[in-house]
Amino acid sequence: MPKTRVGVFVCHCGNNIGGVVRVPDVVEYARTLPNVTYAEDNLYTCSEEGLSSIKDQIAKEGLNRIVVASCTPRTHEPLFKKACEEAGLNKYLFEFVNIREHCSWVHMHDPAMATQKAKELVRMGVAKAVHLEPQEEFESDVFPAALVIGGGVAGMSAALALANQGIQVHLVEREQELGGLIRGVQTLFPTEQDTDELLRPLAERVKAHPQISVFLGSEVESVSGFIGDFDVSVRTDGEVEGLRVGTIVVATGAEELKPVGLYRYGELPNVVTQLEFEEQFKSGGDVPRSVAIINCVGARIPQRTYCGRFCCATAIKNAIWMMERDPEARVYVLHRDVMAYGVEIEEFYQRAMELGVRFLRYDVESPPEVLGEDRAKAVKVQHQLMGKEVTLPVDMVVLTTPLVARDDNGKLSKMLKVPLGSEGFFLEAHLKLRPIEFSTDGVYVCGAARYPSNIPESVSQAYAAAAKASIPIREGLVRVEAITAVCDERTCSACGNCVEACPFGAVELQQGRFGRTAYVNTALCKGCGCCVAACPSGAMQQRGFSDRQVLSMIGALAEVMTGGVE
Amino acid sequence: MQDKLQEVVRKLLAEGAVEYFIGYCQSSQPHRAVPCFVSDESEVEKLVWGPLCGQNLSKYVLRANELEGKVGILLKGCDTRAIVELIKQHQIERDKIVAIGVPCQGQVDGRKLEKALGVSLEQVTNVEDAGDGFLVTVGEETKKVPKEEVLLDKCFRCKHPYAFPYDVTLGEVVPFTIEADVGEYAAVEELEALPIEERRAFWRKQFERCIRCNACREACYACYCKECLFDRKMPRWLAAPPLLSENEMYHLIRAVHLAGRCIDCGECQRVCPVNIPLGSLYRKIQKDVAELFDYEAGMEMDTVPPLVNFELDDQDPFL
Amino acid sequence: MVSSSDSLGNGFEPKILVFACNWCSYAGADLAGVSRLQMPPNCRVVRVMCSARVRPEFVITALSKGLDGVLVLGCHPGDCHYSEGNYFTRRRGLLLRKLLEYVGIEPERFQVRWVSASEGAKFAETVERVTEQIRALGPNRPRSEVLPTEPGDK
Amino acid sequence: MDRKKISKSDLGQWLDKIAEEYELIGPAEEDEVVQFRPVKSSSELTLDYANSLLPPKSLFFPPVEELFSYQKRGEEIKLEQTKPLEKDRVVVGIRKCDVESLLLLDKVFCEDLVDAAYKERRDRTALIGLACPTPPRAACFCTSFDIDPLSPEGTDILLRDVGEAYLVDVATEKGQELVGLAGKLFSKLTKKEAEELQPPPVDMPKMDLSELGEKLEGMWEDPLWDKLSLPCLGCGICTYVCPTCHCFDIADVGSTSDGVRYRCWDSCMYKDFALMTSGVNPRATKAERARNRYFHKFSTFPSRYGTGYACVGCGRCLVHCPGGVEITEVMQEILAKEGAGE
Repeated sequence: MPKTRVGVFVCHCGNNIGGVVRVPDVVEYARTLPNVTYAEDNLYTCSEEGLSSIKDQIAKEGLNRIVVASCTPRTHEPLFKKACEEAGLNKYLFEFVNIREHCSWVHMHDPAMATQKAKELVRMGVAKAVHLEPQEEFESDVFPAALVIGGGVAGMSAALALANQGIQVHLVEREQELGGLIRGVQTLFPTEQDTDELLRPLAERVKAHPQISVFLGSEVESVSGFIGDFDVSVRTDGEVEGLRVGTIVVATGAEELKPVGLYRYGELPNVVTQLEFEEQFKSGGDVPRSVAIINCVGARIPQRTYCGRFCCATAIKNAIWMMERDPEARVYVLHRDVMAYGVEIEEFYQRAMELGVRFLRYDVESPPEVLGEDRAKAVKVQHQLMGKEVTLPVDMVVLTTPLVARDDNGKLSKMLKVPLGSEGFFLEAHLKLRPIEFSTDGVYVCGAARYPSNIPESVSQAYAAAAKASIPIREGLVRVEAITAVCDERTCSACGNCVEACPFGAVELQQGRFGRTAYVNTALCKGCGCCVAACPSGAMQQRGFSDRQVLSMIGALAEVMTGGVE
Repeated sequence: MQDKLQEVVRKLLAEGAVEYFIGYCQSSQPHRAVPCFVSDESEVEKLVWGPLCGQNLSKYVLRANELEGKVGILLKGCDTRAIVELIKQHQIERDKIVAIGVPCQGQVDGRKLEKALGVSLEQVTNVEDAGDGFLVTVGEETKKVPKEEVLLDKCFRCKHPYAFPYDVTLGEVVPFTIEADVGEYAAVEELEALPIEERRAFWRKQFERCIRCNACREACYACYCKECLFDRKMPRWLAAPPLLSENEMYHLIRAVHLAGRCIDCGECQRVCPVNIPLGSLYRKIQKDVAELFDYEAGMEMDTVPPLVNFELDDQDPFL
Repeated sequence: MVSSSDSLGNGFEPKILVFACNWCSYAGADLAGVSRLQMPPNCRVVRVMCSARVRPEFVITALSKGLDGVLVLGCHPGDCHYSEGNYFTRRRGLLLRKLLEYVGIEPERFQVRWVSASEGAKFAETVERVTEQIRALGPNRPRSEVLPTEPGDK
Repeated sequence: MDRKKISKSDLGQWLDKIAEEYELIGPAEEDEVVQFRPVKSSSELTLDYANSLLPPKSLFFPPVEELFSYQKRGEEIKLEQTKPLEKDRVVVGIRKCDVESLLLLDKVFCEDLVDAAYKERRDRTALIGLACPTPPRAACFCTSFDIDPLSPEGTDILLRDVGEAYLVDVATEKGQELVGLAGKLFSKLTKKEAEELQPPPVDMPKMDLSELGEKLEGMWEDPLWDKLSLPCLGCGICTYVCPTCHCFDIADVGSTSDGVRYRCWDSCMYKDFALMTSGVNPRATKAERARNRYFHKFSTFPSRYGTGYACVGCGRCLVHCPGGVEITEVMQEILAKEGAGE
């Protein structure tokens, strides 16, 4: 094995580092460190000049480890790694030491200690660099097809967006019809457009699209594999079909909460949910003259803390619908707060009030009470503005309930190795920055599967998910950064801790040359190191963050304390 | 019981149901029973059962992985917790073992007996169970020693997976109970109550004494790793000399590794030649695992080990 | 020995090892730098991809080798880049803290904190507070007991 | 040899006198473990004991010792060797088996290649033996190796318990010197006493081991080793508590600037004891390691050093083995082999 030759490049970053840290001292110090055969300072290591110096010294000095002490790896690491690569050095033999954000900028008034700290950080970086190993990145082809699970508005929109790019799409819908939850909805707020006007053409386009194969009355039964190459089994009427896809979009939607036990729902026939109300009257039928709509049923309570987001709008829509049918109708909306966000819905709310819908605020501590023996006859409520109890005679009570996660989300989340949030909805990788991705690569989410979302939101999320899902297929290749876990099969005892700890299902126990041992599926591994820390014997290691590398950093720092080194 | 045991084992060997049977036999020193491996019917009569069989034999089943056939083993209720964990941790298949359950009325702690009698343990020639006490013979004299004075610590908190699927039982195997005023974690709580400097001083003294003979590790059922972290050469976690800092590291890392694995069998403390109260270290881990994560090792077959599991609402003092 | 005295001269200056997760806390530390938040120079940050990579053995080793304190920083629960890594960190932290305290190592010497990428100020405050706490405690073990060893390098 | 007596109540005074001039070492109990350690006063000693946990070989060949330390400051390198003993030492209370073991270890450390540190410690340490109690421990079997537990051989002084007093056999000049530190505490024996004051004989079962080594020779491939490997857990207790085991490891602990070279005990029962850099392990199984241990005790060592068996029958391994392996049983099994060694 060639001798380890570490080159250290210490950056002044103009005055940013050099103005506080005595960079030449750090360079001098670096030269005394074990295995360091070359050290220099640069005004800007990231400049053309600095980068070419790295490349030159790799060639001239035969450097086989590069340490740059400058800014944060979060910005320039790729740049320096590329320079190493250009000089023929595997880019994983590079180590970054941050002496700007973590040193000069935060100890501006103590140059002596800042310099000392910079030296120690370089010492630690060099100690780790000595144990770096060249790595190869895992690459695999992406199968040019996508799976969309769920044939509601979100799923259909995503399928079309993908198919229109020429990507083969498999759309799996559990019902016998496309359309999802809103099939039961008669009109859509705030346009009051007939749902069918939106749904029918969308479904037709999906069914007719040559790039989309639609599976109706079907469910995904199993998923294995990883980004670029998922094997999916879909069951239709007892028949199982295997599909191969590169990416997957989850658009399974949600369902309306059936508030059994609340407001005598399930007990009295004329206490119904919004969706039931719409289903009941969509086909015609006598509209009741006096209706109380109770909002926030089963929402924003300790057991279900979230707001359904558009249930208020639904209540307003149905209230308006009734008032327009029968201007003499008496429609009460009992609410906690009215979430009429955005210009259109606020106007919609105004219109409801103009039409004579009565909005009454109730207190969650003293909720309305439904009266009547066989049927709901009246609703008693503490009127907050009037400060007294009123009893409203009604022919019907409509309960506005939030969307809730589907019961079988858990099954799908296990299959796809993606997480669910505490309310049972699918949980995105990052609320703000990766809102429609999962941290499991190649799987995306849109629509009400993620949280209650209305149609415009579902559609835009669907387009976003489709765009994301098409990227790997377009690129044709996925590459995994070589910081993944590896198991030393000779010393693994197969205790299975790693299997439990892996958030991505990337580790399995398998029978191999050395008996049963853990095995890491590199394509699924995200390089978090959860499994490595859980491995008692140290058989599981993370490339670039091995026990040996981290321990050498700890040791290098501890060594400073023995007084032998400055 | 002993006769019944021998009868069962004789039958197992005659039928070829097991390659050998792991039980206890009398040591040349009358005050103790030691592990015994019986592969021939002629040796069956060596097998004994009594109050000197506190040792957890479970670790010995791992050898069955190298055999074509099965091994038979005598298991007290507490020992089965190790078997549950070994199966759970994929170290042995249930069907490699023929498990014989033995009803246990508590086991003698040699060190305690020595203290209670005030004579060296070697002078004890016989110990027999007698309900609420043990009949102990020293020389010509036999006297009854109350159980609460000499039981192994673990016997005061006897529990075992109730529905462990034994293949054969020598009687109804139920947890042993004793009326004694011993708290579940008494020894741990006593230490916890000390000021922190005194705890440090206490443990430093213990760890200083450690000669790193590795007996605690080798005797531990859970230390089945093909290569122990401490034996790795690259990186080397521990310096070879048994210096205080290294010993401290050894014991603390072991304690962490045993979180969710330690089944309180007491082997580590039993075998420690320098009497380090390892039980108090591992009991602490058990206590915290129970209190923080509501987990107890060896009780259930299908629970996820506590450190590779979590609840969204776990305590969070780190905000 | 420069390392155990401040630039003014004598008083005890602790040496503290910090593990920071790449996605939140390391970024938070960067933000503290970008914001020029001044803090004591006692901490040395080791970047790991996730706080869950920090095996308890690292903490124990660091303390055994004589470092005065170890601080593990990760994303806030629920914000983990790997969705659940920091929940493991939390459990390990809970248990290890109690174990160390039990053998007489002051709990201030091993701390876990959640620091997001936007919490530069929290990073700085944490470093400040932890440094002060450990400075007040004094050395973790007598310097004479510290083995001059580089455990990773053998 | 000079025989005197000292009353039990005076013993402490004498030992305290010794402690003024020498480092006094003896068995002392702490946390229920009896170990040889330096004491400031005789009151710390526990002379009423069976035997120490670790054998007193640890006083001459310590579990961990610094061979040297180094320091590099700039270009300057400083080396420091093991410090010599500050004071001459006197070990009191050592048993005959352990004395025998030192005689065996002397062969290893003081012949051919002389281990200076060991030799210095031996040369500068006087031994005051303490004859074994009656009855001896159940695990004792020194007489099987023809060791007389009442013999002063190898010690400077041997104490024998005769009830109210100790008989004091002074075997060497050094012994005389030590007695001389408090001569008035000692009295000559009257004729009657010389006849009557006899410590009871130490009785223990004696095995005839004359054929042991020879039988063992033919047992390299014997199934016995496999059988032994069943109860063996692979810990190192037997070797650590053995007074004749003397394997050690050299460990450099340090960095490029500071470090210490240590010598510490090692154990041939550890699975990586014989592991080579190449990855080859000539004694990979417990059976092979067990075989090695017994061969070494009863065959290799005797032929290498021209001594008797390298076991002194102290019984420590037998008492402490967590797997219940008993060397006496092993010896019996070897002796019972038909035809082996012929």
